[in-house]
Amino acid sequence: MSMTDLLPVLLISGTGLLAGIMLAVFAKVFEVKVDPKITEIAAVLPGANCGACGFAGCDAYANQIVSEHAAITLCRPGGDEVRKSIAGIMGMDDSGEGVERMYACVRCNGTCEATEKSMDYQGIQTCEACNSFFSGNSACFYGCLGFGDCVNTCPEHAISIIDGTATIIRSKCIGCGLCADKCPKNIIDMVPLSKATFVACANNDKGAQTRKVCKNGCIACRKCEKACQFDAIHVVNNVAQIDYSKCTGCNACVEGCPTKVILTYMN
Amino acid sequence: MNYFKEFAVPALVLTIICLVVSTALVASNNLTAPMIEKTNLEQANAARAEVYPAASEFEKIEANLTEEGAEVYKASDNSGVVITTQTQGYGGDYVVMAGIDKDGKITGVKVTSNSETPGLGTKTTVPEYLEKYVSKASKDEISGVDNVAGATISSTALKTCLNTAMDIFDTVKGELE
Amino acid sequence: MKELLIILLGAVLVNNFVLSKFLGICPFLGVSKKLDSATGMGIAVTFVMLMATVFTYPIYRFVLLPNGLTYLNTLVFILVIATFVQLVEVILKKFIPALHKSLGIYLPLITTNCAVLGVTLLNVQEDYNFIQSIVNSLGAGIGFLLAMVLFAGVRSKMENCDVLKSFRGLPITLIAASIVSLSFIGFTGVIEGLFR
Amino acid sequence: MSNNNRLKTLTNGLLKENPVFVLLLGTCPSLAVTTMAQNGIGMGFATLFVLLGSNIVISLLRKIIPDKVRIPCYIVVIAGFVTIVGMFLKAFAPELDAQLGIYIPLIVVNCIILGRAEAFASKNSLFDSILDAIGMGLGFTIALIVIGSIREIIGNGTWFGITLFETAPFPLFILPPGGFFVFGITIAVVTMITKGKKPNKSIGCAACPSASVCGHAGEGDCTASSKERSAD
Amino acid sequence: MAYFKKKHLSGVHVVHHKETAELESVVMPTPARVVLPLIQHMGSPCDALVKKGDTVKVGQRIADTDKFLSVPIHASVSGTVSGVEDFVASNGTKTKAIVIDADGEQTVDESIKPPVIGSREDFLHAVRASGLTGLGGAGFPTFIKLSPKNPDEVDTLVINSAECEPYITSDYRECMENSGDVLDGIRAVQKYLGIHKVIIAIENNKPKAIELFKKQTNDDSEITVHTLSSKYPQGAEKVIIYETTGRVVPEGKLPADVGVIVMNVSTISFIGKYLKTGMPLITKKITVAGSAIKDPKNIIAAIGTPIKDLVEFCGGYNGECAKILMGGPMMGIAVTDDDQPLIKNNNAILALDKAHTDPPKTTACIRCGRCVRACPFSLMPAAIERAFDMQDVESLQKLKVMNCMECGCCSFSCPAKRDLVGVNRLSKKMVRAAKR
Amino acid sequence: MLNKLVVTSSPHVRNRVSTTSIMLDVIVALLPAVVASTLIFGLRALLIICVSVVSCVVFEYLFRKLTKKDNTIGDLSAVVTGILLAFNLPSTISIPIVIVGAFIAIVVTKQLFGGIGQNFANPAIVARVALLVAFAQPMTNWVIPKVVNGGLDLVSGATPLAQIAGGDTANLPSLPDMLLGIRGGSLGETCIVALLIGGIYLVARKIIHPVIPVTYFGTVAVLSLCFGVDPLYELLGGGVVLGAIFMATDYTTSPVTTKGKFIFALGCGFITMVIRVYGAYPEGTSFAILLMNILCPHIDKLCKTKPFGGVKKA
Ligand SMILES: Cc1cc2nc3c(=O)[nH]c(=O)nc-3n(C[C@H](O)[C@H](O)[C@H](O)COP(=O)(O)O)c2cc1C
Ligand SMILES: Cc1cc2nc3c(=O)[nH]c(=O)nc-3n(C[C@H](O)[C@H](O)[C@H](O)COP(=O)(O)O)c2cc1C
Ligand SMILES: Cc1cc2nc3c(=O)[nH]c(=O)nc-3n(C[C@H](O)[C@H](O)[C@H](O)COP(=O)(O)O)c2cc1C
Ligand SMILES: Cc1cc2nc3c(=O)[nH]c(=O)nc-3n(C[C@H](O)[C@H](O)[C@H](O)CO)c2cc1C
Ligand code: SF4
Ligand code: SF4
Ligand code: SF4
Ligand code: SF4
Ligand code: FES
Repeated sequence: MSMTDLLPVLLISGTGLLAGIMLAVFAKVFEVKVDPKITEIAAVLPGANCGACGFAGCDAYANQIVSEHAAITLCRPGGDEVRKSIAGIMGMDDSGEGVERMYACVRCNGTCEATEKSMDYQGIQTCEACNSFFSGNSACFYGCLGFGDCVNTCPEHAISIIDGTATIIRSKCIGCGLCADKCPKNIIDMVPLSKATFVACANNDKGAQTRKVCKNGCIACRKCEKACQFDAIHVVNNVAQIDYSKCTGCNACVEGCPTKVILTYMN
Repeated sequence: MNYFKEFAVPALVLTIICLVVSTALVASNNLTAPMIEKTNLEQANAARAEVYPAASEFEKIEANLTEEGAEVYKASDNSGVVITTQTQGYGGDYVVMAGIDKDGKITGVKVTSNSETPGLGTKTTVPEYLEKYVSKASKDEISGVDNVAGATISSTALKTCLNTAMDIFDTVKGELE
Repeated sequence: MKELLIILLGAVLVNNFVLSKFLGICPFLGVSKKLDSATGMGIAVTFVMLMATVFTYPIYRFVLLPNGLTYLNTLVFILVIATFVQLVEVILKKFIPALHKSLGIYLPLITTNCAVLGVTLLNVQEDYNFIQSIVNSLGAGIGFLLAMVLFAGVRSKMENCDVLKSFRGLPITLIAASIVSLSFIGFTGVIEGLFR
Repeated sequence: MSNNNRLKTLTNGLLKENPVFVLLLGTCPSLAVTTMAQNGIGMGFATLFVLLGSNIVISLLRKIIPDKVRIPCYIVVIAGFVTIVGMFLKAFAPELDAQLGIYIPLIVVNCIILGRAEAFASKNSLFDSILDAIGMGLGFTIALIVIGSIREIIGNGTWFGITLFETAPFPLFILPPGGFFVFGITIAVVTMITKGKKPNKSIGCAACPSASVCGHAGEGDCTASSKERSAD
Repeated sequence: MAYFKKKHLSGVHVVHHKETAELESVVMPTPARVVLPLIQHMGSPCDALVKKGDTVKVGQRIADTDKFLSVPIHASVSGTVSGVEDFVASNGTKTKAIVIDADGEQTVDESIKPPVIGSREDFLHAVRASGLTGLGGAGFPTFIKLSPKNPDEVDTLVINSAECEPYITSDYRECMENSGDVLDGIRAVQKYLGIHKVIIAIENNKPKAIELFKKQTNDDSEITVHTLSSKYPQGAEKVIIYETTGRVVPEGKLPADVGVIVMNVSTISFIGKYLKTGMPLITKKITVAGSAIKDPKNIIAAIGTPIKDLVEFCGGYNGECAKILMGGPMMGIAVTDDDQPLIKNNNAILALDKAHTDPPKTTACIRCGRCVRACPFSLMPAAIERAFDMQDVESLQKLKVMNCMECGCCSFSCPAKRDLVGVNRLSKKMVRAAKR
Repeated sequence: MLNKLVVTSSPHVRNRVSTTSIMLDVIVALLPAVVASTLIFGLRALLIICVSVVSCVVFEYLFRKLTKKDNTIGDLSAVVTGILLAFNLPSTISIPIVIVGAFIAIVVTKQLFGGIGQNFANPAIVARVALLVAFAQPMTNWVIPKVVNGGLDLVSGATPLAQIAGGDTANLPSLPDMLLGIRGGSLGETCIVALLIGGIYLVARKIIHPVIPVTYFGTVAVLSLCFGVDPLYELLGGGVVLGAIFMATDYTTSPVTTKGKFIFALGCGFITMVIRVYGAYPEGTSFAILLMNILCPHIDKLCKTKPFGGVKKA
């Protein structure tokens, strides 16, 4: 090898050596410590970035857990599994009360056929706007308005308006609860994923009054209470409510309900 | 050991990679450099031959030129020259290569680089138009060629280049003896 | 002086790196959504372009060129740029975290930005001297910054437009870029005209 | 990896994960050199070669290269291949080299190459990396040819240098605005064809050098605005 | 550019439609049934003091509460309480309403007698006991307005007789018919609050009222009559303060902070009457008008009368009624049915037919800037709408959306017919929610 | 019982001005210039205007139809765009080029961005600039009406600005000719009188704010004095009058506030003069307005109104 050939090789290798040493040294000298736990936690979080935890996304939550000791139970989509993994990473006790994976249920079955509109609303077409006029255009004070504010917030596209009311596809829902926060009528409930039965009515009025505005409403007849062997369903404020800690999913109440307001998911 | 892993290994790996890569580069340079040189020469000669078809080999004349960007090559058989000149066109530099034979007659013109408007100024760079300048032998004859309609500026730029080439030809004529 | 101004303005307006040379398109499209990040990126690129020129010019002029090693340009330049950028980033992160937060985060992506390597290679190609190279790099950087800032405004206006589904995102952004680059054609000849 | 998956690795790059149309990598050359279809071929194959070479080397060395000097190592390898390609082009295809100009050395910083090195070759076996490089490289080439053809035919009236129209239908297409425009339209059409299905999210973003500052990292579409995302 | 101080605030010119202006107001006979919601003003709802089956007399206090910001509610008819029912107020809150079946006797409660007033405290107490809330629209409890935190700094009382909304003429009728009560009320407020400067502000489209007051206050150097140009919304509080006194009420501050109290002319007139008779607020003078009313007029009706009965008294509907408003067309609230009762701060019932209701076809905002020019407060409704669309609370705050008084000038003048006020209302809600 | 009552947000009355009525006013204001251009350049000018308007409307209709959006041709903005596009073309232009221009204006610049009110650049201007760059020759192929044997005849020739640029000042049209439009140029830009009539109509009807045209004219006049060129010819000889009255005032692509409009027009004037005096293109108006369109979002951001009673810190 001649000198002219050696020069470039030396030059490049020299530069490389210099660069390598500088990079390694600088990286060490100027190191800013990033807790590896943050990366680990970020990896176990679902990555849906739905914001249900209250932070700006999964990475932000991971950061908060490590640096600010945020509660590890905030990830609703992740459910118990994620909580356990985080507890493992953080070296915490994971036996505590967990977050169960939830899904959302709309407590209204006021289909176009069953109930009426109280006015010819022509304002801004969102539930929130409509709700600010006499509490919305549904004849039922409690009923779904059907403009789909929830549909638009759902990150998983799990909601659609079917026959005038919001309907949730349980298999798509990740349980982030954003829709429940958004709904101006507050009729979206979070229900444990393991339970498929829910009451599709939120009307607190007396039975007769409910009946007047909606054929599908809960008339507070208490037949479901009697049907349930587990003491899991009760009429509170004129509407049936399920105690999910007791509900076994036997669906006896569903059979018992004369207005078919208790619904159950097939899947 | 730890320090070794932390500092020496990265630097070494990088160095070794550099070593290998640069060796490969040197090798391929050694391989291709002569070829590149040859290709370049052929290319340049071919281009010059295009405007001066009478010759296929050219030599650079180191004339003392005042014009910016001008270059002069003469045919190895001393039968003529190829002069490159440039000026401002409509959109930017306008570079012209012209072949001129011993008698001062243009043998061929080529616009080697331009930034004229496509479809307008570029009409001055097509062979059909440039052919009109072949065998013109004086500035008067050059200015007698019609401009491309709508592209006066580009046409003028071409003519300016050719006129400059004529001037240069006058100064280097002696070299052809 | 005049010549330097021509180089500078030419690089900013006429031969704008982004809008007519197509260099640095990735950050132009990716980071131009918000005005502050667009400005940050623009400034960071300008800085790196300048520094890259400062470092690469002597290497080229005094080492590579005299020894006939210009074929190593690409390799040496990119190695220098990459190392420099990485070093600046760690240093900023450690010592001026605020600046790192506002500008430093753009640094890693500058390594793989065509514009920076592009400007060093162009300087060599045009055979500029040191001052000219610096001015050209400055112009290229300012041109990049200008394009970023202008485009950030356009994009903020586009933000809540009712765009066809298949055009959302990049396609419509590119079409907007096409209109912006069209408008820059108006500057053709302005620089030559200024100093005619 | 099963054979089926391998086939996918190879064909993914062609349309579904086309580096230009879908992953949106390497936009500069896609715009700059596509004034003519034949430039697309030249640039495409040059890139393919570099991609192949760097993927092979990096995949082989993936266990050896320390994390800290990862990027410089990749760059040196890539730059080496690019320089070699440049030399050969100069020697054997000087006209093409003149056309592609500065964009040949700029292959070094083409996001596709570094992106694939980071996202694929540094994590996968040699064979898979080769397939990936070929798939991606062909995808890149095809994309450049498509864009180049459109721009050349409409902007210049020729195709691969063959005259189709006496006067160019719309010369603006070979100028910069036309480049942006045709690129935008082709991406939209590809989105329409692939029905807007986002590619495997992580690939686009992991490969993207902008990921660290991108507000939408992980969503696979860096340019989507908040409204755009909620609307579909 | 230098900031030139504006001489006048912007606004819009709306067709006046004051056809009822010169019609003497008519007293409406007692309705068969009145509905008295337990919240009729800004503030906290009252608690019912009566229950189903109780008999009540005219002027009897039937609901009250100790809570801040509230005034009592009085029976407007004599009769039997037929129930305390659920009632959905216009803003969507669910409250109760006392329903009284009238016996037609209109027996007056024994307790009704003119209040004895010796001091400022007595005066304020009496104003509260009268059940008075502002009659100008917002329905703010008047006694609170009359007891500002800085009584010494309040030097000006503005009597708002602008009546800038189209159709409505009830304030004008009040001026023409009861100018004496108005002046009595003014003098009472002057006396007990120690205010020396009174400005009666009237739009120049009511020359007779201007002349009348000018004549009556000729000899009173403390009371001046200020003529406003007739432009909507001259009657809005901050606008009228600026136009009459040149003072600017800064954002988030009250008129009293710049030394002004604004009272509607009917409000002040009622104070005058109440001090003489002691009869609390149980009737209201209102304008019933609109394209779907056969025989528009001003009527004096019992509070709680269902809209249906009011319309019936005015000859019933004229053709098909498509929209009923409580209040004027610019700020009024569209109601869902005509069973809704008249409440204290209503000053008009407008019934519109289909031709006047069809929603105009909206287009995208064309950025014409008319909304910006129309807004009396120089807000930028088009920009607010954009910020709202992008859920950008920070921008909304910078755009001062909280300053918007929902006057409707922007929507009125928008050629693209965008519902800017609706968006502003939602934006304010969003900002408030974000603050919490 | 009543039918269900309509419930909407207040206000419940709207004034009569609508998008359509505004566009109609602009069309009315453009009519004098349409007539003038027909008189000056003959029926071919009218033909071009018609082709341009029809193709703009048809493109808008088809686009909305094909993309299943509600149709917006009723707002007449496409007609305005069509007329203004035609006004920016030479009377000799070929029909297919006009149609390509309409496509660029309506489909590429306006509808792809969402339709009326959402485009960031002026459709007619983008179309004109794109055509100018793409078809430089046909787009600069001017004719001048000349009195030949007592009748008007069209002979080819340059625009006054090109004449000045070419040093051909001897043959410049006289001032009355300039005002009446007897000169070379785009078919709608030449008759200053007709354009001014339209402008006065628009200002009187409160469709446009005079600040843009006035500032634009002022800037051009002052700068031409600074650059040492004849302000009269700079104002009347190119497209400034058409641009300042009808194109820089386009709501969608100009700032909303008066202060913003002032800055916008100042910028337009400045860029126009820089391009005219130094640039390669003889005509700077289109580029100037287009560049300022692009700056418009920033101007809008800087120039907000000062809310009444607003205080610095909320
Ligand atoms: C878009 C556009 C592009 C132009 N491109 C050129 C060009 O490339 N070359 C040129 O000489 N003039 C160009 N011009 C200048 C004009 O055509 C100019 O009027 C012409 O040079 C002089 O007219 P004439 O050649 O008909 O005498 C261009 C003008 C425009 C508007
Ligand atoms: C939350 C709130 C608190 C108020 N507090 C007072 C007060 O303490 N003193 C007062 O004189 N007016 C008070 N006001 C009344 C306003 O000054 C004003 O008179 C009322 O909102 C009606 O005006 P408008 O119809 O123009 O909206 C208050 C109003 C609101 C909304
Ligand atoms: C847009 C707007 C217009 C108003 N117009 C009038 C009006 O014309 N006459 C009036 O008395 N009050 C009007 N008001 C209500 C006044 O702001 C203010 O509340 C009232 O004058 C206070 O007096 P009060 O408390 O006695 O009702 C208007 C309010 C707003 C927001
Ligand atoms: C005063 C005024 C000027 C207009 N100027 C133009 C114009 O220059 N170019 C154009 O395409 N449309 C113009 N239009 C029509 C319309 O606003 C334009 O197409 C919008 O840009 C569409 O969003 C104008 C409209 C008005 C009211
Ligand atoms: S349905 Fe509701 S809870 Fe479920 S994913 Fe959608 S927003 Fe979240
Ligand atoms: S559930 Fe709630 S948010 Fe969803 S449509 Fe019904 S009312 Fe609206
Ligand atoms: S409603 Fe609000 S924004 Fe609209 S004009 Fe009135 S104050 Fe201004
Ligand atoms: S008035 Fe309407 S169209 Fe005009 S700027 Fe305001 S919102 Fe837009
Ligand atoms: S390809 Fe040029 S910056 Fe990415």
